Amino acid sequence: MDERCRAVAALIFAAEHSMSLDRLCQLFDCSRSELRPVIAQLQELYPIQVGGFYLAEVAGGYQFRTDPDLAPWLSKLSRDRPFRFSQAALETLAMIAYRQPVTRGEIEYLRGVDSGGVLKTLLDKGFLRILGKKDVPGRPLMYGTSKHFLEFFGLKDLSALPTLKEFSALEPTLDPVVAAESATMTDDRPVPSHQFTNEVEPTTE
Amino acid sequence: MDERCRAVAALIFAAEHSMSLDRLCQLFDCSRSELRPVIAQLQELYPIQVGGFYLAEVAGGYQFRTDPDLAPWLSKLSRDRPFRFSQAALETLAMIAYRQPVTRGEIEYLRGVDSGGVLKTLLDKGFLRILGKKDVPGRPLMYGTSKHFLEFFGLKDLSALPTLKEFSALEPTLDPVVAAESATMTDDRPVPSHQFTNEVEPTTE
Amino acid sequence: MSIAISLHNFDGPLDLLLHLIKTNEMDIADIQMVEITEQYLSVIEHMKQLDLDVAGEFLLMAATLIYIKSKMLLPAIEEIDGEEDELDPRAELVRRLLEYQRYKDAANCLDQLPCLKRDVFLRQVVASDADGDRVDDDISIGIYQLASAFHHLLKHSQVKFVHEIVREQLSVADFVHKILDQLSRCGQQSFADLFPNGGTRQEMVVTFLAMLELVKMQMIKISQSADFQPIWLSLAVSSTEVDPANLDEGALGYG
Repeated sequence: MDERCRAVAALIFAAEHSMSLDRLCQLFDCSRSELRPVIAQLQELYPIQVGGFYLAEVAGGYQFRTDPDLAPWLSKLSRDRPFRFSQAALETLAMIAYRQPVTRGEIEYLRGVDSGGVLKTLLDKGFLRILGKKDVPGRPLMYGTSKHFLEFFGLKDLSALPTLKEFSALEPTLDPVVAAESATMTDDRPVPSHQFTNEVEPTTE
Repeated sequence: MDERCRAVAALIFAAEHSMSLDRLCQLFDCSRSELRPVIAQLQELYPIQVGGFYLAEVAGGYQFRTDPDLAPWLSKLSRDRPFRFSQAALETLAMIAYRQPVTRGEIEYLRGVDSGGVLKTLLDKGFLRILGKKDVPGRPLMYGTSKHFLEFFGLKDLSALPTLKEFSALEPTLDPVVAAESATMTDDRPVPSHQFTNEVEPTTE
Repeated sequence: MSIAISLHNFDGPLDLLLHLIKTNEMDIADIQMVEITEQYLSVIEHMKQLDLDVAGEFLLMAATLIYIKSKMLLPAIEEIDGEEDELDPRAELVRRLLEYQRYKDAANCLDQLPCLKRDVFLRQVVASDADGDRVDDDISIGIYQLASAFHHLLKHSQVKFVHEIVREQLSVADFVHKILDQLSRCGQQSFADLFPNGGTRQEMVVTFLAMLELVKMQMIKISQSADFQPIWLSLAVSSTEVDPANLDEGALGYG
């Protein structure tokens, strides 16, 4: 491999978080199209389930991670117990992941229970982001998932979320109130919910 | 490679410090002589100056390290790394965002520590702008947030910042700090405050 | 049906309802309202007997179930105003249950994804740059973190915020002189007149202190003709005996 290729591998290896293609382009002062083959070459060199860890595409970037099937071995390593979601937290997170941007009121209608505490926990753990305020009376805060959410679940982007067949089929039939609210959603929301890959930390010019 | 071999690689990769042979023996419940060939196999798989990083033997153990000759690229990474907020920077920025226009003295009064360095960093990074001089003895500079601040946080304008009341609504118990704080906010948005000291807690009369 | 159900095992009324529908092997689109309502209420009742807090949401759902049940028991009346699409009273509930079921499934899906630090591990970051303040861990900064920081700042601020008082230096001595002046001029004065309207609380306190000082020094007399009658102040010494020099702050002990 040429030096640039090795350097890309080393940078992804050394970086704290998943490394976006844009950031790599910036560091190497070259175009995306120049780097894409380099990434492809590295993915071939570091495939899953060969060398213990692999080059994964995660949260809008690239990252080395251990093979998931080795989890039993690795759990011996970490002293602290892995973070576990409560059922309530997981449900709430799922609703937000699939329906974002979504307000607390909408979540509570869907869950049938007060969700302030769960929301706060998820926000504190960095799984959620506030996407702005909804343009309806009361201007409630809108929530969405964060980059950390993608990294945590090893998702490339939101489109990589497992598709739920019936889920999408039945989605339009949410309660009329919420549906009406969604209809009045302004187009210029602060952050388009689907562009999560752009949420990577801003770079300094 | 067999699973144990991959697991050894993964453990060395994920470990906090270099991994000694003894520790590996302990984790895999086997003898050193059994593991030596595994290590040799991995050293072959991860040689120096091929894939960007390699399996190095260091201080009584094994560790993956980036190739030394790639150091210039890696220092570029740490040099050009995106601006990361320290807790001090975040606090100061938060305070300015919610309290603008605000002077350095007022910031330091609330934070209880010298804030000159943090202010300078935030100014350099373009998050702040100087709004003028306050009409009090000494004519201190007044700070506020910049347009870049809004862009960075994806805010349409300052009114899109969640009020502390909205923030604390996530917590089941409304704490007195916020109760007092909200009481001073007549409008449903962060209010630029000129009478800083009187606003934090209600007077006791 | 056994009622060995704890409400705490359920994430909410919808969760409990789904559980009951499943245990009864009912078709979610055709819920037997009488049966389900009965069972739901008995669970709630059971919890109440155990003196456990039954959250408001569970009671609200109970009310909804009873309402739907009663609506279904009523004969379908032809709407006079021609409103033909008489909806199944259960429709809204069924829709909510299905929706909820979907997110429960989605939650399971999420849980089965390889999670960081449970299934998948990253290279431990070697702390190479020890410069500057401790950086925030692995959370990209957003509006929430900003609001949170400000909240934290207010909550844990070391500075004690007290109402800033501009101390008015009201001197007891001044008020002693004022009272003596007034009494020298008009001989006697009612207690109430010492406190003119519009005086601040501080002024009132200082006036009262001044009066007590004068009594202590036996320079004034206080008299009252009967209970609840006006209290009168008068000079106990001739006005020429008053020596202002003895009456400064220091002498009065307020210095």
